[in-house]
Amino acid sequence: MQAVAGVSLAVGKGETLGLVGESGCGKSTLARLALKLVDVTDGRVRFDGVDVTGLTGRRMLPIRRRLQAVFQDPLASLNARMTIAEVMREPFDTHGVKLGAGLEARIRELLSFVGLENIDIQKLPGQFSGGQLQRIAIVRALALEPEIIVADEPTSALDPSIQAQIVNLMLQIQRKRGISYLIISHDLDVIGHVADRIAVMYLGTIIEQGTADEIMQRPLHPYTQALLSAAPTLAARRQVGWKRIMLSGDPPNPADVPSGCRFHPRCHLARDICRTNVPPLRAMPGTGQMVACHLAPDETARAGAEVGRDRRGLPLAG
Amino acid sequence: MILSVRDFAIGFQREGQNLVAVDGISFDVEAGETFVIIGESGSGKSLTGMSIAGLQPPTAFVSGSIRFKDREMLNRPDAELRKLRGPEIGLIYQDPLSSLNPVWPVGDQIAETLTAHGLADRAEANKRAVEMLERVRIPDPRRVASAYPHEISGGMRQRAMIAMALAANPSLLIADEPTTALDVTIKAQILELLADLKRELALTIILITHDMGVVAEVADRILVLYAGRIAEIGPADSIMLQPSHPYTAALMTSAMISQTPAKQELNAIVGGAPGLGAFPAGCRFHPRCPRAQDDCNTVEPPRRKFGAVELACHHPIEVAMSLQVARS
Amino acid sequence: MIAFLFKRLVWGLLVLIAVAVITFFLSRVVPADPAAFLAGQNASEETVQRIRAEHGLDRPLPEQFASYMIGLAKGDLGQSIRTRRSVSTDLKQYLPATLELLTFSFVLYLAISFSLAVLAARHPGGTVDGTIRLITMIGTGIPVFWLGMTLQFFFFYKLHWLPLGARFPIRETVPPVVSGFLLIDSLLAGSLSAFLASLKHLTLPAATIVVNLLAVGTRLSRAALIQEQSRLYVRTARGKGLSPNRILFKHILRNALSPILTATTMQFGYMISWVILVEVIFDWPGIGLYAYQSFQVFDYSPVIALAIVSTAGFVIINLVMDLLYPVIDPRVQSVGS
Amino acid sequence: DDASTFVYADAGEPSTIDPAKANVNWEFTVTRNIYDRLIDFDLADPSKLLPALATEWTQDGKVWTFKLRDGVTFHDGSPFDATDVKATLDRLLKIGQGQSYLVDDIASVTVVDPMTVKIETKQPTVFLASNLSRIEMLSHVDIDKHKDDQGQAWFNENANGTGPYEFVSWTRGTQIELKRNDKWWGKFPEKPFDRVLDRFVTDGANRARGLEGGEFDLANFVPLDEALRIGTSSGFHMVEGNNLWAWPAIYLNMDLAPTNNKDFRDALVKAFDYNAMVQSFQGKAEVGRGPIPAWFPGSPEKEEPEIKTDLDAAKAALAKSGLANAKMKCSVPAGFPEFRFAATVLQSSAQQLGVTVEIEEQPFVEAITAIKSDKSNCFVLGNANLSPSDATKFFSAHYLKGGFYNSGKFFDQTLQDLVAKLPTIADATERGKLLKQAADIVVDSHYVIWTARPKTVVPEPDRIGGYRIDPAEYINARFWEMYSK
Amino acid sequence: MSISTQPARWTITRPKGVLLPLALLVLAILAAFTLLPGVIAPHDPIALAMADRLKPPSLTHIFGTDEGGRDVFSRIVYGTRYSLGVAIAIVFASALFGVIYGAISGMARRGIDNLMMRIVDLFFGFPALVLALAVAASIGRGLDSVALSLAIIWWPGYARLVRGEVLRLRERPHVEAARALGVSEMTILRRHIIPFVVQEVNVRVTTDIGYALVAVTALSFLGLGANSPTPEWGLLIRDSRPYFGSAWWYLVFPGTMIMLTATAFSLIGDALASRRAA
Ligand SMILES: Nc1ncnc2c1ncn2[C@@H]1O[C@H](COP(=O)(O)OP(=O)(O)OP(=O)(O)O)[C@@H](O)[C@H]1O
Ligand SMILES: Nc1ncnc2c1ncn2[C@@H]1O[C@H](COP(=O)(O)OP(=O)(O)OP(=O)(O)O)[C@@H](O)[C@H]1O
Ligand SMILES: [Mg+2]
Ligand SMILES: [Mg+2]
Repeated sequence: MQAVAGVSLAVGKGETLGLVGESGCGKSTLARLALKLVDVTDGRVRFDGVDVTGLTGRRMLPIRRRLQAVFQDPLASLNARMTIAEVMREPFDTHGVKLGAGLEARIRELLSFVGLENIDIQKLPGQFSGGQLQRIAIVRALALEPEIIVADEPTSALDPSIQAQIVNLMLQIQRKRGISYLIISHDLDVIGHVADRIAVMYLGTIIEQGTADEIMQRPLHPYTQALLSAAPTLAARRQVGWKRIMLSGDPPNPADVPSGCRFHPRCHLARDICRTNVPPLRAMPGTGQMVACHLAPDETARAGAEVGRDRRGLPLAG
Repeated sequence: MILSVRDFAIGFQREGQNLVAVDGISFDVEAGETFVIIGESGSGKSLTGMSIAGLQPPTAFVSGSIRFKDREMLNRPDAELRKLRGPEIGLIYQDPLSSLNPVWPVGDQIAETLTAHGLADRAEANKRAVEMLERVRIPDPRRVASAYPHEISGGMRQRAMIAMALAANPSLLIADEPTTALDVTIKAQILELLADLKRELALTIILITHDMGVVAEVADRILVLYAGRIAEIGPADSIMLQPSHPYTAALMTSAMISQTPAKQELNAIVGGAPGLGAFPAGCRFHPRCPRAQDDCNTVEPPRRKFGAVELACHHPIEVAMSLQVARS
Repeated sequence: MIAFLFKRLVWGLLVLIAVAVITFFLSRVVPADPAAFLAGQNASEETVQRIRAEHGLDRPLPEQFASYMIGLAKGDLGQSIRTRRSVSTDLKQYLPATLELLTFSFVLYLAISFSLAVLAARHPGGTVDGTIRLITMIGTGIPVFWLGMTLQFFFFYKLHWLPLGARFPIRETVPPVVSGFLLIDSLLAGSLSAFLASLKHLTLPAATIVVNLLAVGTRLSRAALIQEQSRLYVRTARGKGLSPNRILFKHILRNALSPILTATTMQFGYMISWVILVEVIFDWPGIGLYAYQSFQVFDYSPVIALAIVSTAGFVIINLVMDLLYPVIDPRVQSVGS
Repeated sequence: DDASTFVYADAGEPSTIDPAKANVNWEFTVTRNIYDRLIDFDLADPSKLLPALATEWTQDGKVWTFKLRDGVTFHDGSPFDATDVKATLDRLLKIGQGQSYLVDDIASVTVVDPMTVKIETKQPTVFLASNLSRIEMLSHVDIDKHKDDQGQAWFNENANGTGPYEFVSWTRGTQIELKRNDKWWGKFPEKPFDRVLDRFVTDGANRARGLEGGEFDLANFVPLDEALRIGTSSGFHMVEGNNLWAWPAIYLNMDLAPTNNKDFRDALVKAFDYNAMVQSFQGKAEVGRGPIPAWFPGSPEKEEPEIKTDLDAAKAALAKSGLANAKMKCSVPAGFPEFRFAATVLQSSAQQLGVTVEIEEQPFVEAITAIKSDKSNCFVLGNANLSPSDATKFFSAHYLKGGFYNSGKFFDQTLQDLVAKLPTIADATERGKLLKQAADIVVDSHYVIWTARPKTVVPEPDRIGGYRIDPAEYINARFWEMYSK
Repeated sequence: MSISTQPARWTITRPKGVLLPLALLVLAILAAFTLLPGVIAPHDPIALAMADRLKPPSLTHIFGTDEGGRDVFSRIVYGTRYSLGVAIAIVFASALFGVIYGAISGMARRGIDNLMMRIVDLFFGFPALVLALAVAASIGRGLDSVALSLAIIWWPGYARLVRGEVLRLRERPHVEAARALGVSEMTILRRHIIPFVVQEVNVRVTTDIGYALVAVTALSFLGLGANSPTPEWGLLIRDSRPYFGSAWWYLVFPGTMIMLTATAFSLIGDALASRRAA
């Protein structure tokens, strides 16, 4: 079974790439590929121009230092039996950074960055709240001053009010350090808010890619449109006569990939060519937006613009 | 009025200490409305919802009164409560996969709601199960009825759950985060389905969620819980569009990311929700509240009417400025 | 499916061969000479030599091993020196007694541990649960042999309720052998009294085996039941207004079956060991007693045969369980996949 | 028919019921009730022989002539005659196992006429008749029928004798069933048992429990404490008697240090706490002085010096050996509490000398192999002889070269010669003198510690009678003498 | 307003409340028996005293005497270090080996893991008692051979347990996080996996000591274990067999001792397990 197939993605320096898609479409797998936690069957992983596909163990270590990760469930992703102090020093130990007596101060400094300067670092993770832990996880990823952070659903497990905290924190970090992000989420709002560019995945492939504005305001792939339209928002409440594009059917099974366009069985525009020919990811004329749809942009542009408008809703006062 | 909750409290004993999770809340639910309970994790939403159906944890102690169709539900013997669950009150939950018995076909589980209450014999119940599946818009109800839960998709499962809850024609449906585990596209389907069913069957729905998008879409009235207390209660439009309680206002932010210019700081509440047994004195929200003043630290705000809503806050946001407040 | 069965059978075969090899060599490290013992105290050296040759004991060990394994491949388990018959013939005679005891104990074990677990799991942490847990824990702590003797003392010696040992009342005629299981044979012969008599004889040995296994079994079953109780589908069932009994028997039990089954498979291994002890204590004419007595005179073949038979039993039980899982739990796709 | 069934709990399951191979007590129990011997002996006075299948017998140098009983038939109906005697003895000698050592002096057997048989021995042998009292007669028809393997396979699990009981069935692991032979030539008591069940009950405690609880009518090898308690309880009486077993005897390895040192062995013999043994037998035992019990025909025991615990003498002997603080290992055949206890007593006695004894209890074959292969210094066993009056048989298995029970590998040429010569000497006094000489050799060598010579104690339920102890078989059961009251 | 106090049932009788201290007391007594037998036992456990043969319990001999007049209580006290000592040794050795083996198997590549688990399966299928018979036959009777044969059949349980845990833990996000950080596999095993495994193993070890004790004494009872006059508990029971009807105390006390000990360990293991669960 192929969880992810034929995907090419690039994250630029200081840029945030957002990756969205339905559950099981291969987002996490892609993240794990990027982090080299699973081996690629075919293809290349390049970091700063260097091919790191075949690197393992010690040879991968220098790369890892510049490439860090944040995961979904902060409690689960911290070792429950290590104190926060131990958790925090692990990156330094692992990469042979000897700070000696300065270690504690450095940890404090890092923690203060996320507003946790007053916590007792001898406590175990179980004694902190989810929001605190996610901040610890983020600051731990920052400890070695990486160039890119891969964050797999960093806010999904958190309460709405906490989600906003984390989003703010990540934005703040990027502003201060010029770090790159690969952020994965199924929450379109979050992605739309933080990302410079967005890639939309469906069943293991990228079906649309472009700047955040492009994707959020003028999605060209019918799937992206449905996705955006489906997510209930406050905006919907304010609009009279709003109608969402409903997808029929269920998310497909990655073990049984449809022929032609992978989305065709659920697509209301689908026609013969969609059933037989795999649509390539094509650049749309005049923009950097890439769409894998036979019918884009001619037959999808209008619906896209509507969806984008509906979603923004009425502009807020001020 | 189908349901009336008065001074309802529920708590637990832990190491000899009484920990009150929900502390004296009162509200009414009118027949035919969609009543939504929102609040952060641990605020007591599920405990309240479950207690309405008499399903509070066996270790909990309760006080107050919950009257459903003029019948007291608290301290009613389980045998009598059981008669109500199914024919009077239907329940659906998050995570339909685990909520269905993995070893029985879906149809049998739906039919059981009827047979267990003696409402139909087996054959009839099976027939009705298929009908119910059809009613929840399952395309091939006969096949799904004989399928095991793991053999159908997540959306189908949640539909089957709904079919099961509604099989015996209850008038009240309590839905505890029915869409949380679902994908966006499926979530939309389920929400539309619930809205349709409500209309078709004249249901009253109590929906528990912390997804503001969902709330925005379906709520008639909203109850905002914070740390086991009512923060605000009132018509959905007022609460969503003109939140008066600082907590509600902050909560709405998450539903407004798309309205916030990209990369701009969101209006976040500082800190995290207090855990059970660690509720602050005075207004329970005061440590996180941007508007908190001295009285908030000590005096518990009484519940009072404020415009279209009722709330418990010493310094509510004036209606006219509420949205700006929420944004800044 | 077929491929899976085939793989399992091949593996089972390998296990059997390994077991045969290990037991063969282990049991022959000591140069004990059963031939001299057989020949009698005053037999001449030539006679002893002749007997040795008859049993192939004079040949070098690798050669003996080779011929044993060749025999084994043909289904020949060798000769017993003690009974002077082929081990296969002996097994035919002794195996039914053991199987009957095992089966009976197994059923008893399942029934009791299951009922206790159900009782305990109804109110986890309650008085009944605590009492059952304590009793079963003590049960596990009781040495099997000691329990056997103690039961004999009370139920035979003091109370005269149950027989001392053996399979059937001494002075009565055993019903004609059909299945080898006296319980079945006596029913086939239409004799209720014979059935009851065999049941009485089975009681103490089976109880001895079961008491010791019960603790682990009950504990695992209870844990499985309690774990199932906290599953979300139970909440759903309660939401449907089902009664606790219905929830337990219709929903929880079936789900708890798989883990219970797994635990049971493990228990079966212990059961085989305890059976040997119990057969010795209760003069139960099964393969345990047979092998134990043969071991006493360094008659190796029966010991190896016991190892092979019980391992085969274990392999088969495992296979049966594997085939059962998909039946019990539809989520487990048919085995192997 | 409960009353007419006799249930006997025997200590083990026979390995064979072939009289030519029967070796152990629980095999004899079966064979001797199915088969008859040519001659019987008086249990009260083993030197007195009684007619059985032979009615008269005479010795003339190397030639013995036996007149056979008329009208005797086998259980299958075929008549018994001289051909059967010849076939039986020829077969026995050819197989060379079991009891054949008792008659290995035989050179040839000749059928004179159907009722007369002539046996020629290699040398004049006074004990042939008494030794024949242990040899059971088979039918030549059966032997001929299974010619190729001397009928070994057939006789292992089938039987056709002339004796008081007929073989019915053998349920492996459980019992052998016999039924009374109405046509037997001998006399049954008033209310004999029509059916005998010989149960195999390997566990001594179970035999005791079953006897006491009424499951069994009689039991073999009941542990002594239990036997005494049961025998004195109501509903039971005790049958006591002598037996030929010096039980237990500790054999010391003559080849392995430190027991290869004679003074060291002497020290052990003198240090041994005989009293403890007698106490453990609750007084139902005496201390032996040599290999042959005092009551045995011609025993020189009374003239032997008494053996007593003498710690000072023991210490002196040990000093002489120069083996202070020696360590030794003792192999004990498992399953006999008395054996283990004897070893324990040796251990505690030796400790007083500063000698360490390590005990290892093992299955019989393993234990005897251990000492024979010099992995152990001592071995505990009874010293047995199945002949009612031939004292030389005490020596053959235990003290002569190659004897199976000669586990400590004792060898003395003079003893070898004496034992070979003894049967040829017709004069009893002369034989007595030589016998004493032979016994002295063994005693003086300190090869064996005769820890005790217990009496046989058998509890018999009051509801039955007729049980007599056969001294040669420790405990046996002559089912044909048993009756219910 | 009505107040329900449904949960009262929960707080009343939880047997653990009383039993755990009792179990710990038994443990303390056993420790004393093991460490200071000479101080506790009133009599010599080995020396014969025929005058006191098979005396019922009395003030001088609280558990009576055996066939050599030895004090059964003293023999039990001295026997603790043999019976319990061997049981503990078996479990510890098995646990140590099993943990190492299971951890390696759990971390290894699929092929190696498969092979290693097949080997474990092999030992699982092996009937314990038969193996013990064979081992006793080959290296001789004694507690060492009992220990060896039981350890041989015991370790696979730990190996399987540990492997399962390692496989489970290996997929846990915190391990994934450590891996992303670049922590080496060895360190991951040591720091992020083993500490969690040990917790499981602790519970198992405690409970297993009781089972091992029963197994050790069973083998001794069959004559495969300790030799006379070692006062090993199973051997005491074996020795008591011929005096079954005449000296009940000789059978009853050693058996009770085994039972008490095993139950105490089970109780403690249970307490550990529930503490872990909490
Ligand atoms: N270790 C694995 N073994 C087998 N299948 C896997 C494995 N990991 C992922 N998959 C499968 O690959 C597909 C993509 O999984 P992935 O976790 O990448 O999805 P996702 O988009 O992150 O989903 P979610 O939103 O639920 O996290 C899924 O169908 C999943 O079942
Ligand atoms: N059985 C129980 N025993 C002890 N405490 C409980 C129990 N059930 C719930 N609680 C506690 O009561 C509080 C409220 O729980 P509840 O489940 O109602 O929260 P919720 O608002 O539904 O949260 P979530 O959004 O996480 O579902 C929580 O602090 C919870 O820990
Ligand atoms: Mg994912
Ligand atoms: Mg909840």
